[in-house]
Amino acid sequence: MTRNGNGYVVRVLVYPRAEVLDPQGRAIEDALGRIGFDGVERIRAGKTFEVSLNAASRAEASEAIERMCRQLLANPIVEDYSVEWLSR
Amino acid sequence: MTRNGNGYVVRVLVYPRAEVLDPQGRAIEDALGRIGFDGVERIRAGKTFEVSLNAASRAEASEAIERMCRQLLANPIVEDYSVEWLSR
Amino acid sequence: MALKVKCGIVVFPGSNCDHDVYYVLKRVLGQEAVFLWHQETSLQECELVVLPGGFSYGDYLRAGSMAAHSPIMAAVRRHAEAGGRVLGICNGFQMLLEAGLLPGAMRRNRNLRFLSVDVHLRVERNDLVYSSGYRRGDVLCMPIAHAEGNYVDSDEALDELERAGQVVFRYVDADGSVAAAANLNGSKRSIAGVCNGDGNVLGLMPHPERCAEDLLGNGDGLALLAGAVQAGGARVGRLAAAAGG
Amino acid sequence: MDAGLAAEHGLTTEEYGGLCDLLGRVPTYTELGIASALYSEHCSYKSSKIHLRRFPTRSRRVVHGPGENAGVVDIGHGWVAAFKMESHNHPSFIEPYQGAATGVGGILRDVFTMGARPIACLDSLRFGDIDGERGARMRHLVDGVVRGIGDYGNCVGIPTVGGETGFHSSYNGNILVNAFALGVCRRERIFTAVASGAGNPILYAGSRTGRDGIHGATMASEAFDSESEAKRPTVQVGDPFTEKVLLEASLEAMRSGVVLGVQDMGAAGLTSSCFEMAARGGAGVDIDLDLVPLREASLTPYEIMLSESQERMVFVTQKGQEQAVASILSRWGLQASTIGRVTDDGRARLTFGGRKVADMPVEPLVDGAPVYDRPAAPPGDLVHRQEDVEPEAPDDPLGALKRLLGTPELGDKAWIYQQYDSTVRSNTIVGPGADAAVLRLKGTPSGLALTSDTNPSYCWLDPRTGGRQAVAEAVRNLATAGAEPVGMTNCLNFGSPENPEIAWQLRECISGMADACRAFDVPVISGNVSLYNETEGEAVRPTPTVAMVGVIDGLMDLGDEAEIHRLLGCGFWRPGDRVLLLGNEGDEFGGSAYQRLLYGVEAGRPPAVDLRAEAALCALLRRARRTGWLSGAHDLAEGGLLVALAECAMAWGLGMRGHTGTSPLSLFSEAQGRALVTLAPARVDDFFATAEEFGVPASDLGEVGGDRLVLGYDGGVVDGAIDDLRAVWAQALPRAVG
Ligand SMILES: Nc1ncnc2c1ncn2[C@@H]1O[C@H](COP(=O)(O)OP(=O)(O)O)[C@@H](O)[C@H]1O
Ligand SMILES: [Mg+2]
Repeated sequence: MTRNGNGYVVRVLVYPRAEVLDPQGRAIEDALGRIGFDGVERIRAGKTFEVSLNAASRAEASEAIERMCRQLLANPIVEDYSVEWLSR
Repeated sequence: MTRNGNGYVVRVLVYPRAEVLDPQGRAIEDALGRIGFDGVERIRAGKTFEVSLNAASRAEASEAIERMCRQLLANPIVEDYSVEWLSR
Repeated sequence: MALKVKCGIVVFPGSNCDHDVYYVLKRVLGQEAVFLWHQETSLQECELVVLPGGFSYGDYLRAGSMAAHSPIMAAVRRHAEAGGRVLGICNGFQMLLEAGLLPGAMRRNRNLRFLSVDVHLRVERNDLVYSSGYRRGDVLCMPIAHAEGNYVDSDEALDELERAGQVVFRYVDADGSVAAAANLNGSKRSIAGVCNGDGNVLGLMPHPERCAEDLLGNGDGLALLAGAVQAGGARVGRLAAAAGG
Repeated sequence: MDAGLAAEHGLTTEEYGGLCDLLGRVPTYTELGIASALYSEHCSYKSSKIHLRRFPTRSRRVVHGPGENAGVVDIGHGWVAAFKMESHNHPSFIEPYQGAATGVGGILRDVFTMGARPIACLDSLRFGDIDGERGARMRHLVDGVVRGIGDYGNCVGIPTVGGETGFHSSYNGNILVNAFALGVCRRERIFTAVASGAGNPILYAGSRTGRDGIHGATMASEAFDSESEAKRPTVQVGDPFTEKVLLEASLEAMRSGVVLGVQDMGAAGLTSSCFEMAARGGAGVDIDLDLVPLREASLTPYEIMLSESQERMVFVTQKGQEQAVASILSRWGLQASTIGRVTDDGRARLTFGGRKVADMPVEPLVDGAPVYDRPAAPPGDLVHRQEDVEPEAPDDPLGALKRLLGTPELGDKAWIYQQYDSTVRSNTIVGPGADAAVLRLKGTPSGLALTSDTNPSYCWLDPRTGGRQAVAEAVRNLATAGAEPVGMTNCLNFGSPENPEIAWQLRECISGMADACRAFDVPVISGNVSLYNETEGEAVRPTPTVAMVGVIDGLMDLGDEAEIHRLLGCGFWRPGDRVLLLGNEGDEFGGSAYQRLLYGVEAGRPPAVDLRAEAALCALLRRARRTGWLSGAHDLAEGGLLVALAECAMAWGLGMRGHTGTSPLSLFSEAQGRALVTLAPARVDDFFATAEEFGVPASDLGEVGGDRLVLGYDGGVVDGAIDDLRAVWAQALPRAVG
């Protein structure tokens, strides 16, 4: 990382909200059943983003991540997101 | 969980392989740049699955998860996957 | 000759129905039509702004999500708030949702596949400029072509939407009845198109611009676009009739 | 550097020796890579060139024949159409979604590099067995290919308006994915991929270069074997969004007047684009590989030259105009980098890290690739293959019809084409599901008709007849829409030409196609050859896919504007219309759907193709269209008369009642040169008179109406409810792909 500040790597997980039907998860459950995986109880299918970013501090990085999740990465009407720190 | 055996919850993360083009990641990087997030160095965009399954043992669950990743959840030709245990 | 209405069609990188709308507005309806570039901040005094279909920025995140942040969207928002007409078709509808100019969100189609077929729509209210060329209850045929047209919102929000009469088009069968089999993408309450509270912003998934000429075998969409450019004040006004009807 | 390494690159000892002679020294590693790509079957056509020369390539309409990125024909009113078809068979077998997607991307670039705006795509697909347990992998391939084609074309916004889909066990190890694209532009705006003017800059635009598909061209020139896995290059991932902006930016740049030549990077990437562009201009190029935008810093010059990363283009501009092009590109979010200059000494000089890594003569490498006249011999079992097997007469023709309609081969293809946007660009009058797709051409009174056809079983039984049939069927399909054929492209999918039987198939198929092209006066303006479609010695059925384009001059002459889309389709829609059968009857069952799909018999001689009779039929169809007599027309193809009638009935859910004097077996004959037409009763007499004038036999089968298909024949009657037929037909494919 060349800029000023520190590099952080953050994982964002975006899943359909619990009350919203998850057609993709259902489809995968069905497909797994068809090919013989009978122990599967439930699948939730979501998106993940690994974000590498530069920020002056972890607090600032955290604030930026929250904003980008709300503004772009997740749609609050249908999705929930969570953030995990992969570095520092 | 009603069946015999134990319940496990596993998270599968699927990302484009490093050497493969990731148009989605690039597009999101650009979009974040356009809306003013200038600290973002890189985004990898992937899929995630939260799998709840029943198995006689963790070893068996693990084996089933590996198989389902290879057969259905990930496309080994263009994607890498990793598995994280959320329960037990 | 009637006064021409100036129409602006916003071009985003990845828009691909921009020319189709332009053709109908300009050549079929004889209006003044211009393309507006997504990076502009002025609408060049257009009375009608159309957000066309396509795959803005490839729709690589959620359909319409990246375009919703384009510079021109601030101007579109102001235009809408001032009562100006804004029509979002397909990807344009998705952008209006992502930008919060219309309520709700889209998920992937129920069968997780792109769907390119003709569907039937029922006109739920005809007191908007856009639907004034139809009668309430009319059953129209229009093509859809999308992978994310599965409209959703919370039950309370949907109740409110219905109560306020903001559902303008619903997917129905050929007889005009709501039926699961006719709701191909799986939209909540078979919703195909909604408007804002004032009725000046309309979004719909089907493509009226692809069925606005007899030569293409279907003219059902023409009245919608003709309505959108119909003369008269830009402000539509909140219409109580819808709630009553 | 030695001959062993050359062999690993697919060069023969002679080819390697020739290369050393040409350079006057041993090649560098980068040079070896470049030469092997240019000499590959895929780029050099070394095994097919000698046969391809048989195709007629000229007509008064042809503006550019084979040799350009796409062929160009004049379609009237100041417009030209550029079109081409390409295979993406190998990549699609390895990774169906990306393989098929990038196939569409490649063919679109071939069209818009000509300055033409793409307005339509077709896809011709062949899969293996999809039924049962063993079909799981094939179903996965079908799903991936269809999604890949759809997602790419849909995103770029080019409608897929037709195509074909076939199934046969010979494709179990090698599926075929052939993509066609057509673009239009004003005649004076057509572009060619030429590098000219010493000192002019060469610009690179689009995606960065990665390790994708290195050796793609050589791989497409080899059969699959157990080692293919290990040699697998990084899979090319399509980025349709970049394609779309590249398309818009390129067309804008070409219109701006500062661009001299444009070429996309297709097979063999930067190598073929630079060499071919230079060769066309009789020029040379100096390229600094350090200036090529890379995805990973560690790429070697060899890799940079051979990468097949998608969505990349090179532009040659006027000196000093780099900035003008760059600013157009940047408006669309694309970067342009000047990577070199045109020279006038006919050599390609590449430097990397300040060192020269290649210095080769352009012309001899591009045009001087070896040409082989490979030994050809008919297959040893040909006589046996062509022995007629007496077909069994059906005890229940309706049952046989239903079984045929219920096969994926003859079933409804809507499951596929509903995943493709077929109406974007608002030109589609007749979309997928008819004999030919029909588009209006905005700003003119004309329409364009498109079709893609081939019958691999016929070609396997008798490649020459099969080749003739493919062309004849395409012309016939266009004629049902009233369109005059103006040009043809093709994709020749065969096994290894090093096998004399395959070389023979190739030669014979081409001869048959060329004969037919001459008979119908249709020039071949572009095409593609895909050889080595075989696995463990098992070759695909010879599959010469023909895609043909026709012009309908005066759409409005055909009938009432609001009815044109129905008139041009191939269904019954107006009760009371008469249904006429045109063409000679005859019992022909070799390679027929009836024998293959119901009895597992693929034997005998394919139906004879009488080119004169076909031409007369097509001329009659066009004439009848133009006079506005016809309310519909449908050619008889796979499955024969009864299947064709059922298709007409299912189209709008309107049946017919009629009679034919033939035997029940004849209902399934695939005798060629036949079509159904419908017309108002008042037109029938005129039509019969005209048919006689054209020398085309015609008979009145009956009347359109009702919700059943009722057809009496010698000894009985077929009487089926359309709803029942439709249920079987519509479910055939969804059920099979499950
Ligand atoms: N892969 C495909 N993509 C688009 N359209 C297809 C595809 N396969 C078949 N179709 C359409 O389905 C219809 C039936 O195909 P086919 O039986 O091959 O037609 P024909 O025998 O008239 O050439 C045609 O209209 C064709 O365009
Ligand atoms: Mg046909």
